[in-house]
Amino acid sequence: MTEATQTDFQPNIVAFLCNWCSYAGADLAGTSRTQYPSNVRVIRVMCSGRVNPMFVVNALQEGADGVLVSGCHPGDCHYMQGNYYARRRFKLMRNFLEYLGIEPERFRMSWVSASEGAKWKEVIEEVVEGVKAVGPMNKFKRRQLNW
Amino acid sequence: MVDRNKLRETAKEIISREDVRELIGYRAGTYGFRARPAFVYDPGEVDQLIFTPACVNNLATYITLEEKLPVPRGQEPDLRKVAVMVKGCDSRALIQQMAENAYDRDRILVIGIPCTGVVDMDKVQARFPDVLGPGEIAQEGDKFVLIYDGRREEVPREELLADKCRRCRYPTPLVYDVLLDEEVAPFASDDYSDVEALEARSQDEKWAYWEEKFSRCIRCYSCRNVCPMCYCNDCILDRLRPQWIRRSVDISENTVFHVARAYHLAGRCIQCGECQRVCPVEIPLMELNRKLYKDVEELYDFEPGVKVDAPPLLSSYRPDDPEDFIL
Amino acid sequence: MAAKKLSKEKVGEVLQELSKFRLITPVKSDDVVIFREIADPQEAFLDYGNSTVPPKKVVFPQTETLFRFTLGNPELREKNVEEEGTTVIFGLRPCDARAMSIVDKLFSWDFEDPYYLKRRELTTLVGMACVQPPSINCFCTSLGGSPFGKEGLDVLLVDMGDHYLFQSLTEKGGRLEEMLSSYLEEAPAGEEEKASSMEEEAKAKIIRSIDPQGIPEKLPSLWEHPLWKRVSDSCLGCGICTYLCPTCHCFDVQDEVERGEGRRARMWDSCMFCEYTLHASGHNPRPTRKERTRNRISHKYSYYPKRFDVIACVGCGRCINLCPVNIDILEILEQVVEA
Amino acid sequence: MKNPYIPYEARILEAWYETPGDRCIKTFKVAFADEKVWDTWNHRPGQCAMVGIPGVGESMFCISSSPTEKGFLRFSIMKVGKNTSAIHELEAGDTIYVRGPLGNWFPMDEWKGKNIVTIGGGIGQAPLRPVIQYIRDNRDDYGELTVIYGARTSADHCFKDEFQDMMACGDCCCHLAVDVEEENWPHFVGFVPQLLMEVSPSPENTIAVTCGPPIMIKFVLQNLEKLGFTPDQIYTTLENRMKCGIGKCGRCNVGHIYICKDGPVFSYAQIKDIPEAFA
Repeated sequence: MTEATQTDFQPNIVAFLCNWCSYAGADLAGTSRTQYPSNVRVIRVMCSGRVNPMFVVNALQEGADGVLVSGCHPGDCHYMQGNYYARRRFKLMRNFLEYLGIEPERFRMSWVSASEGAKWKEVIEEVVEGVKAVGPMNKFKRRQLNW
Repeated sequence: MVDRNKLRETAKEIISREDVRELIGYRAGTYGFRARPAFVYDPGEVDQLIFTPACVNNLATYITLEEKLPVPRGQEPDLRKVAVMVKGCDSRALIQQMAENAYDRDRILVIGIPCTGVVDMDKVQARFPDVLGPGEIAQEGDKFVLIYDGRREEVPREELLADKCRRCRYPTPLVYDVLLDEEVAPFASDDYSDVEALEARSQDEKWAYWEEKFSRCIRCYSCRNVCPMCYCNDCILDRLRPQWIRRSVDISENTVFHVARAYHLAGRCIQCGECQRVCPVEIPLMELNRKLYKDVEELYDFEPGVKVDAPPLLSSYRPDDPEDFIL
Repeated sequence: MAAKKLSKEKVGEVLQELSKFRLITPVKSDDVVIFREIADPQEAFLDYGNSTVPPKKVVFPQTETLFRFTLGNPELREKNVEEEGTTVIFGLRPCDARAMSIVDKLFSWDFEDPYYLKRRELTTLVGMACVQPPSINCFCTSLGGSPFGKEGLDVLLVDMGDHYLFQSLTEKGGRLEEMLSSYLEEAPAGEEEKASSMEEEAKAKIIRSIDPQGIPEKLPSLWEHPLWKRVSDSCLGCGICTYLCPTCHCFDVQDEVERGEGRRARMWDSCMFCEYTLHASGHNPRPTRKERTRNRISHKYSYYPKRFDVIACVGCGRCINLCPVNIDILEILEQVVEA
Repeated sequence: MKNPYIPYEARILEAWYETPGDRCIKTFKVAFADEKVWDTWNHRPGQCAMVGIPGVGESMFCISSSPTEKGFLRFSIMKVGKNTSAIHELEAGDTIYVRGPLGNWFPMDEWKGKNIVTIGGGIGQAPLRPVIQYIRDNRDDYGELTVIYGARTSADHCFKDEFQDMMACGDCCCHLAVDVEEENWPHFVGFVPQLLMEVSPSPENTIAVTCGPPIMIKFVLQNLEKLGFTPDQIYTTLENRMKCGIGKCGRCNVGHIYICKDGPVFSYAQIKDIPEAFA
């Protein structure tokens, strides 16, 4: 990735936000007019435990350069253990994708509670920087090969 | 080694029982040194049963692979037991299936075979390409003895041994109703050297390695059909609404297929090695499964197929699970 | 056309010359032999038994676009096979070429399949006779084939030791011979007789065999015979024996859409899969693997001969070599003959 | 030579629901967008066509309009799977794609001068409707026309209005049935094979055509033989999963027969000794 293209590459990032904490946190960041990169497309889910690992893989296949799953801090989950399951599930998925050669920066997870608007801004900036550093996702993207 | 007459006597006694429907064992193959699964329904057929280092199949897969026809009105479903011969690694598949409530313990009758290691049939085929057979393989001391067309050939055990046996920690079945031989102590341990070697490579090298393998995949799904843990009756691969994985064969769909297959086995695969053995284009599928197996053991010190009452890995948690990767 | 001599040193140059077309040769990927398009002749790997995946995937690709469309726009854009250009498959075995001529009958019967037939027209087959010892499970001689078979091939190369005997067999082969004339020399006298004696030797080396006489007529009568349950008990229902069979031609048609662009594609399918005949109502006329095995064998050895009077099997032995549970088509046929 | 895989673009003129419920049946009146297609299109009763939407897929349906009804094609489609659900969402004016005509047809010319008995069950009436319509449009070429049709409930009856008008105009005798007793249901109550024995048409110079669920066909064939019908007087259609519709993809085979090429219309004599036909 030459220096010139690296800066003007705008990644698509898909974020699965849990409705009770992270979505509210992101909403708070918005209402308090926090400025942060606009590369993220948010999908609201009822809990981070609802996110199916195939969502992550399909998102990377359909053109996302990075995926973020964000949920409540351990202990705050509205459904008691949704985020615990998600933590175990996505730890394995992230290691496995790294093992296949997919840069770990492409798939991040975060705990953002409803009051952490500021933390949401930092999380987004770090995720966008990370994905910009590794460039566009082409490894197993659907590219209409020999259509 | 298991004495053949004792094996057949035990089998005859089991299949003659009222409450046993069929017995799944091994019999000689049709060419070279191969062995293959045998389905015995009545005592007269036990004389084909054998157990030699050529018996590589994991017979536990047939219990969940059975396609049950709808029972016509007025008839009772046949609930008699299924007897199955299992080696050490195969028995862990039974345990994991029962841990996931695929069936109850009293549905099966387990004939345990302490195993001293099976051969890698590709290596045998490469070394004896034009032997029509039927050829027999036996193990004597640390040598494999191959008998065919009246000739007897000895080969050091290391040269023909299957890779999974080089790291076998459970040679003696962990669940059995009948044990056909004395127990065999674990003779190897697993240092995950092949997985670590690949982990150490750079991202692009890893992707180039897997891209070459996955581009060969023809999606014949034999790795799914042979696996004792792949028994969902509505597999993700066959769903249409939504269609997670498309049927077209290219690097994108093949990669997602292999990610989905391996990930569905996280904390469930018991390393019987069948998927890699049956793959016609020789994709190293065990290297995928063993990466997840190693992570699961290191991160959550969980080992599938050892305890029947162990809670499934991904529907249990501990408060102090590692979260170093979480922002 | 008189046979020519092609010395082995010149094979590299011939491949270089042919690589201006779409040149497909056997290639070693890890230790699996597959057919792949090559740019530089060094990649070609010619001393092999037979490939794992047959060269049928060149003329009948595993996934093939029928037409493309854009959502919202009613126009359908047909895929033009000519874009792929002239193709040369170099180094395939006579049984695979014979399999293509068998499958041609189906694709040109009644409705002509434009994609397959156009691609077949654009493809020239340069085969290599089997001089090396056959695999145990080869039985091409039982079905009218031969290690030096010419059926379906455009050019046959016979390895005479330090050179190949270059025999062009068809009009396409003749055109190829003219194009490569600068690399070919006159064949020494008596080479063709030597080749035919080598053919007899090769035929004698084939170990397994079956007498297919009477099988097509007998199979329908064995519909309820218990042999089908016995042979298919251990079947896993995977797709190996059909995907790797050079005469299997069944396919599925599915649509794919990506961000507004779509295509209708056909892809290989296997009669051994449960979904192959599963009705939307849930009813399945072939509910278990017993019916599917019976149908697979009956299709090749009874239905196809009834419609095209040729057995849809060339005895390449792949389904025997690669079946995970060693289900053996020769054993099944022997039981059919004895039944 | 036209590429047999490319469908024709068509427009839906009219679409209405025949039956309610989650497995509802919807009928579509469809006309080709390009008029010239009509010149080369000459389908006969019993033939099928692949109907589909690019991006979803296509499936095989019998053309339930007779060739005598010019200017449109009719398809009655039950909602059971991915393709049919997507088609059911279409309304008048939407685009749909049709490919065909495919398969063989009822030999209407051979049946000239004979009495015709049609026995339909549920959606099985769709392939029989063109036969009835063709006979009613060439009424004097044929003898007596008896229509026997049954379904689970009266609401599940297809072509309700056409049956009313057929009963009124009297050029054929209709017998309707429902499986279970219903209030103000004037006609027969019971299964179609029982109704057939009630009506008991004489096999003299008569052709019987039956379509419906496999279980009904099994008993109808038994009863027809009891009434004295010989196998070559009985016609039926077989159904199987189809993808190409032109005899290439190999999946619709019943024994050595391809349903999409050698069928879907068969005389009972042709398929009597093929066990897979009734699997």
